[in-house]
Amino acid sequence: MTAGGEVVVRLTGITKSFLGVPVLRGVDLELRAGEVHALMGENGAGKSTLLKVLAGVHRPDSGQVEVAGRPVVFSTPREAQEAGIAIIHQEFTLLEHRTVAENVYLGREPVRRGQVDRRKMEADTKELLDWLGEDGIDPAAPVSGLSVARKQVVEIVKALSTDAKVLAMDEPTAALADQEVELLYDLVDRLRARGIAILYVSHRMREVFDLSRRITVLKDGAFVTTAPTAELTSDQLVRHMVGRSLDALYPDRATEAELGDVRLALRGAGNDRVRGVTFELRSGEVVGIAGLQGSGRSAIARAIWGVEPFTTGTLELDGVPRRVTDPRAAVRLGIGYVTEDRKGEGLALRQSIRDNALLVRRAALPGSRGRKRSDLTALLESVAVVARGEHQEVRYLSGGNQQKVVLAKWLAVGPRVLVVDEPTRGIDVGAKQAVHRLLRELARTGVAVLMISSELPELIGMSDRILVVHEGAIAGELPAGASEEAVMGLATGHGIGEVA
Amino acid sequence: MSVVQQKIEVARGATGGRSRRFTFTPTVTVYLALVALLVVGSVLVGVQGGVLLDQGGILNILTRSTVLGLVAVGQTIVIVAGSLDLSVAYLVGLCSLVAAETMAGSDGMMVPGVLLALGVAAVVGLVNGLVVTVLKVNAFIATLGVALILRGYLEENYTGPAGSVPRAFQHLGFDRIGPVPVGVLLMLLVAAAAWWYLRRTRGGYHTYAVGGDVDVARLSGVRTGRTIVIAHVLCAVAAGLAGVFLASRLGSGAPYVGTDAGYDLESIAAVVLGGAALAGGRGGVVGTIGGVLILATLDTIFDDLAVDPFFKDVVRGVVLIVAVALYARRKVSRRSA
Amino acid sequence: MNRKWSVVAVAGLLAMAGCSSDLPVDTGMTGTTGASKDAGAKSEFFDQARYEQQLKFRSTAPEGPADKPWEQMISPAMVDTAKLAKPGGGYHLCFSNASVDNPWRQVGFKTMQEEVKLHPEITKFTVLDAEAKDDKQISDIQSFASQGCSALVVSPNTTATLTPAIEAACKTNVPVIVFDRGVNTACPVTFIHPIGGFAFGADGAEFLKEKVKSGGKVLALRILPGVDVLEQRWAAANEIFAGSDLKIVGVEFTDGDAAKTKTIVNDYLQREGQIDGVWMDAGATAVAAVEAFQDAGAPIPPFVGEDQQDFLRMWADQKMTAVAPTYPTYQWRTPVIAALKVLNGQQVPKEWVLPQPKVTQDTLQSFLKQDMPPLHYAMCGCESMPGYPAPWK
Amino acid sequence: MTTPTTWRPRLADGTAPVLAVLAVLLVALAFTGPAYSEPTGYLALLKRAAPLVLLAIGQYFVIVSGGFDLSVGSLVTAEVVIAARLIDGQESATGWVIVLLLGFGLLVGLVNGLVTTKLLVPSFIVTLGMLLILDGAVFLWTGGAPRGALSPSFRVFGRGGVDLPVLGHLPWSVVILLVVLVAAVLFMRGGTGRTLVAVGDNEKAVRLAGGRVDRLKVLAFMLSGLLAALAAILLGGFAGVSAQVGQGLEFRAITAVVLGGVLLGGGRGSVVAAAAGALTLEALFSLLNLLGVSGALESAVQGVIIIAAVAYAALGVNTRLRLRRRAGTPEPAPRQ
Repeated sequence: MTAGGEVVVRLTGITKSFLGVPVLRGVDLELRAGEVHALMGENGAGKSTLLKVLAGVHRPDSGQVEVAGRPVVFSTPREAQEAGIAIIHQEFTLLEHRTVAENVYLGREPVRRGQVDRRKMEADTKELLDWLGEDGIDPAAPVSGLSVARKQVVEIVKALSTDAKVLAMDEPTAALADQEVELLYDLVDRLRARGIAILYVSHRMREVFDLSRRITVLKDGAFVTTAPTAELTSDQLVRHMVGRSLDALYPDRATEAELGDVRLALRGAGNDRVRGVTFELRSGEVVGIAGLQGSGRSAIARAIWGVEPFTTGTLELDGVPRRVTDPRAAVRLGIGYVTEDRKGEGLALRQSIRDNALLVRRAALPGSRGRKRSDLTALLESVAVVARGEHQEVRYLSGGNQQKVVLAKWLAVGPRVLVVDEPTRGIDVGAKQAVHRLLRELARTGVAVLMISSELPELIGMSDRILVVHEGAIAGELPAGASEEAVMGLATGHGIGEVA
Repeated sequence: MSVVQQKIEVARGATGGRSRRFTFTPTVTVYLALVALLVVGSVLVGVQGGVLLDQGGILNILTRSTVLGLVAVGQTIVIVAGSLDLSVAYLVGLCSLVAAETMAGSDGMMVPGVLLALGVAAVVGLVNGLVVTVLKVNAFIATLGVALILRGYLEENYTGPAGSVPRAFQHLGFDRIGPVPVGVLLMLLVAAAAWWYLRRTRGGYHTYAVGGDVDVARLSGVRTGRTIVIAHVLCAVAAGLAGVFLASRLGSGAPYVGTDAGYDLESIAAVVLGGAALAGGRGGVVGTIGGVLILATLDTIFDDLAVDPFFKDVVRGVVLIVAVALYARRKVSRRSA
Repeated sequence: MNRKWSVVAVAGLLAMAGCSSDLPVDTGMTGTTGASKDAGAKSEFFDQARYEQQLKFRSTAPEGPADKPWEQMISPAMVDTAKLAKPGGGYHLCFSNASVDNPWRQVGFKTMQEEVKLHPEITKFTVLDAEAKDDKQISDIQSFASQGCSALVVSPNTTATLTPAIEAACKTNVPVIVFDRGVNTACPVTFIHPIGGFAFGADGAEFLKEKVKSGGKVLALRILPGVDVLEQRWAAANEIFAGSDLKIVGVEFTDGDAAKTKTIVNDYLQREGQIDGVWMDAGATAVAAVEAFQDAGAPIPPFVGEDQQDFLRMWADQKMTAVAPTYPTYQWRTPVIAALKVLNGQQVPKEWVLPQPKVTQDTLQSFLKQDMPPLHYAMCGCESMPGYPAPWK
Repeated sequence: MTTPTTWRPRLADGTAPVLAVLAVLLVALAFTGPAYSEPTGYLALLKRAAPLVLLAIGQYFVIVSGGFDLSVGSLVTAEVVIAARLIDGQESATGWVIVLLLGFGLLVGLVNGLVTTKLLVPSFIVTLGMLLILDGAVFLWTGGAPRGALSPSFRVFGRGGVDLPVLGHLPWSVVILLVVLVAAVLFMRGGTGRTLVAVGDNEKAVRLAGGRVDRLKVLAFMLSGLLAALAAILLGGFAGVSAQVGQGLEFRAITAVVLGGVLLGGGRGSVVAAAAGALTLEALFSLLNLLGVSGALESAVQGVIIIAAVAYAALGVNTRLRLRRRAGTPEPAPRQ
């Protein structure tokens, strides 16, 4: 395969940092008409930020953006849009209470004789939907009534409707079921055939190898390589992405002597997202949960925490059956949960480090006198938060330090079980190691740790055992040090070792 | 996504489709409530030996809706945009004065008077909008602040009614075409214009988008600041028009004609009663007019029943809370369905 | 769009012949002149002729029964009402009230309701309360047009703004009776009011002129600017103070807020060291003003209050030197009486001026009613009514 | 924590500006009014400001947890009118009526809170409805105008004072104010208080941390109601019965809180700053009065300062961030 077509977009030496934390360090990227170009990298490698630079959401600190050979500076999304660049963001950018057509043409409504040409708008939307084979979606229906998958389709239609020359898709299959993924493939093919350049961001190896013509790899915000897909194997690709020997970076696993009694046991637990979940978690153990996004791995964690509780089966804590109906009950039983949505669910951003660290203690266990100042200070020191002082507001902290505060919040109540969901998402390498070390130290004190991560190396490096979730059920259990292929095989429903 | 979940989605989609056909949107609910109120009111008034919906009664309800309707239509636009305007009550008074003083009884000054009043209103709206978007002041505080400044100006410069409108101009306030007062037609025209703006123009589409989710709107290329400023200007112009209409009806300008009637909070109440979300992004002019008519009908019924005016306040308060609670309830049950 | 329409609406309608209008014929009296605030010494509300007339009325002997001041009239110019007469009873009396939002109007309205009960020939009494909104009162008056009123009583919310609506009501051949605040038109069959604001203001000012030592410091407390009745009170007082050697140390607006009143008086006591007299344009916050002296440990100087029970009690308890000019609430009885006179074809005065007595040290005891609410107005003329005192409590 | 923290007095974000403004105003008062050359003048100012400060503290609890309480003004009126009617001049009734008033304040707050949290009606609407209901109901009950009278012992709290050694004559309202302020500060320093602020910042995070968000919000409304009742007792005591005693107090209290740098929408601000905001407002009015500025300008000045205060806070943060970004300061460097 050769990269045909002319160069539509070229990024050179793009850098970007937030509050002093570099997120992109000199990234190059070149997109040609009619190619599917995959952008790969671990979480936190800077893919989403690069996309946002391309979309005009962020302005790069330095570096150059060229469209059709001419240097441009986008200061608003609208300017990027007008230059023919459309982005499908990871988070939905739909207005729930507006119709499909209104969402698709938001900001670019066709106008005829002074008023929005509703008929044309709906007809055009209909045409695009038909073209995608999605004739079940009514352009005049409000988005709020659509399923997640259909909302994704609307997102794609919204991007397409701009007559984009470049379409960037950030994890477009994350929320899609398998058959919908097939449709997406089909769709991507057609777009390519029309001469549209597609920047495809995904974690899923199979998709990348199926679809893309070239692959660009980022690591820790830096450009690693751009190579034709045909010239890469999945092993090489992983090496590019990880770029280092992993094992040495993770703390030692638990020895048999460090493992204690069964702390948490689930037997046949289920709700409307997961079913028949059965496993045990021993004191001192770090157990990983792997699975694709939407597989139900987070649903298990959230059920243990009581956000969307189990409706069937039993949950035992230290041998005693318990009913966890809401987070408060979970917290009071000694179950902690480090959420994947740090800013939305984990922290009160305008409050001080101290107040956040004491949040759980105060919220769930009122009456227990707050720790002495020195205790809290010691706690914050033990998680190694770097800050001006404990009265600094957490919104001014980097992601890594914020995550340490979240951990401190749970440590302050001495949990028996700690569930951590994507504990290192969006934080830099140094902080990652600190978080890993902390989790392992915590386990050594007898806490049972359940860890969810979509970063396989991390999961494999940290876990004493790995549970793999597929389609709402546990597909299998792997021992420490299992291969990525083994995990991916189970996670994609193919069985151990089968990976595309 | 699991197979199980997918089935749920399918099932949900199906019920969603069906229920959409049958659900009462807030707008429908408002008008059903209005009809129910008219029926109950007619019976109650009938029992007392009166008639609620004779020509006089209808005229009464419509006349009472005029000024509040004008203000509330404007308020709808800012609330849909996710903002709020607490300065409208003083603005109504100010514009009645500007109009009446400019006209000063002269026929020739009618058009300049109206234009000047609306111009002043637009400027005040522009200030509101700029304070909200450029100075990033919360709309509640921004418009409360502007309201206080207007109040200071009025108190400093006026002690009572001032200016006078020519007789010709008073036709606006007192004439009827058949049974319908001109003022009501004016209000309905403004409502129709606002409806057209919100439902038919890009500006209106963007207003809903900004109120629904300002970040999504910005990502989609909407000029959010400009949209909010325009909403404030339109709201102020509608309030200005209410002031002009009152000048015509009162024969002069009156500084406190807007605040005595509490048009600031009352217009917000009418908009919310009409099914708009205070957070923005939902609601519309049609619902608002329904809300206004409900308030006017309540007033008329109470007058016919000779109810203590203090009791009216109690009922208004209860109606407001119950209505919004019902809207909130339905939203929750739909979400959990 | 909007702008264009308002113009089109007006212009179009003027041209339209077939449309109906509730707009009254031009009497050349619509609107008022600008009422912008004047910083000058003499208030624009001061009117030498009316001032002199009111002062004269105070000493004019009224016609009518002495024990029923609400039926008395001063210098009446009677008009014939035969063409408005509808003898036979079964009357539907309609009343457009400005509001019931203060105790004075509450007491008055109660009194009016009791007065109506005294007359069996009134079979229906309909009241519309405008809740202090000019626009609503205009609508209210319009809506009475379709309600078959035998007579219409109006207590206008604002003089200037209600004039057109009342002119319109006059055209319907229903007798219109206006009381309390007036309107800028002569069309009502009678306009009922006590002597007026100039007399009220003068009563208090003359009292202070007499009781306060020469060169004494007088503080004037007013409720709010712009209300004609209140402006006249101050204009008259100002005129009299100008002709005295009293020193007016301050003229302040209290908004009728007792706390603010106390604060103001306190500030003046601190600033001036001593206040020798207090003039007020209304008694609502008189007690608060007296308390400010008590709280500051200062002697209570001669005071001008009003006929609220709380002030009268304070006056008696503290053995104050005081006077209480009144704006009698018994005037609420008169419109009902006048309406019946008109409907029976009897003559009424074109302007029915009621006597406006003041409560003095001599008459204080007879107006003190310990069991009445604190904000009850003593000059209600209601003590002899059958239901007294229950409705007023 | 890798940075050793030495304890030093600290001010919550937004507190410093209002304290500075207050200090300037107090100095200006001293130069303008002879009464302010000695402590009694300031004591009188405190006494006058006490009800508004109490209302501002109550409003603070609601605002910082993410709500609005528009009902406090009419609640104050209602409380005074209820007190007058129930006490009806009898000394013996004073005690239980005061208890009842405080209870009524709590009840109104409870209803506001429950409707907000359980029926999911925005607090702006709930308390607007409550404003209408209270306004109407209380006069419906008394027939349009206040009835009865307050007893002298009821009025002691607003009028009287206590003679203390050293301090001299201290008005009761100042004593009550100080007690409430100290209690409020202690409450806000405690776990419940901090969690209340966190609710205003990120309700979800608190709920997921096991906090009872609804209860905390209801508590905030109840405290606001309780303090409104207390303010009513002081106002009624100070000036006696009046039908308009509470008029406009809700907006004034909100203004005071905002002036204190408290963020509308919740999550930021200190109770001391809110109280200082109220005091600043009163000091400003006193100064304008002394300078002979007309009452009309008072409201205009009030309007300008609240816009300026909020704009300063909103733009201040942005500007600070921008400056930091421009300077390229890396993540808060440990200062050692």
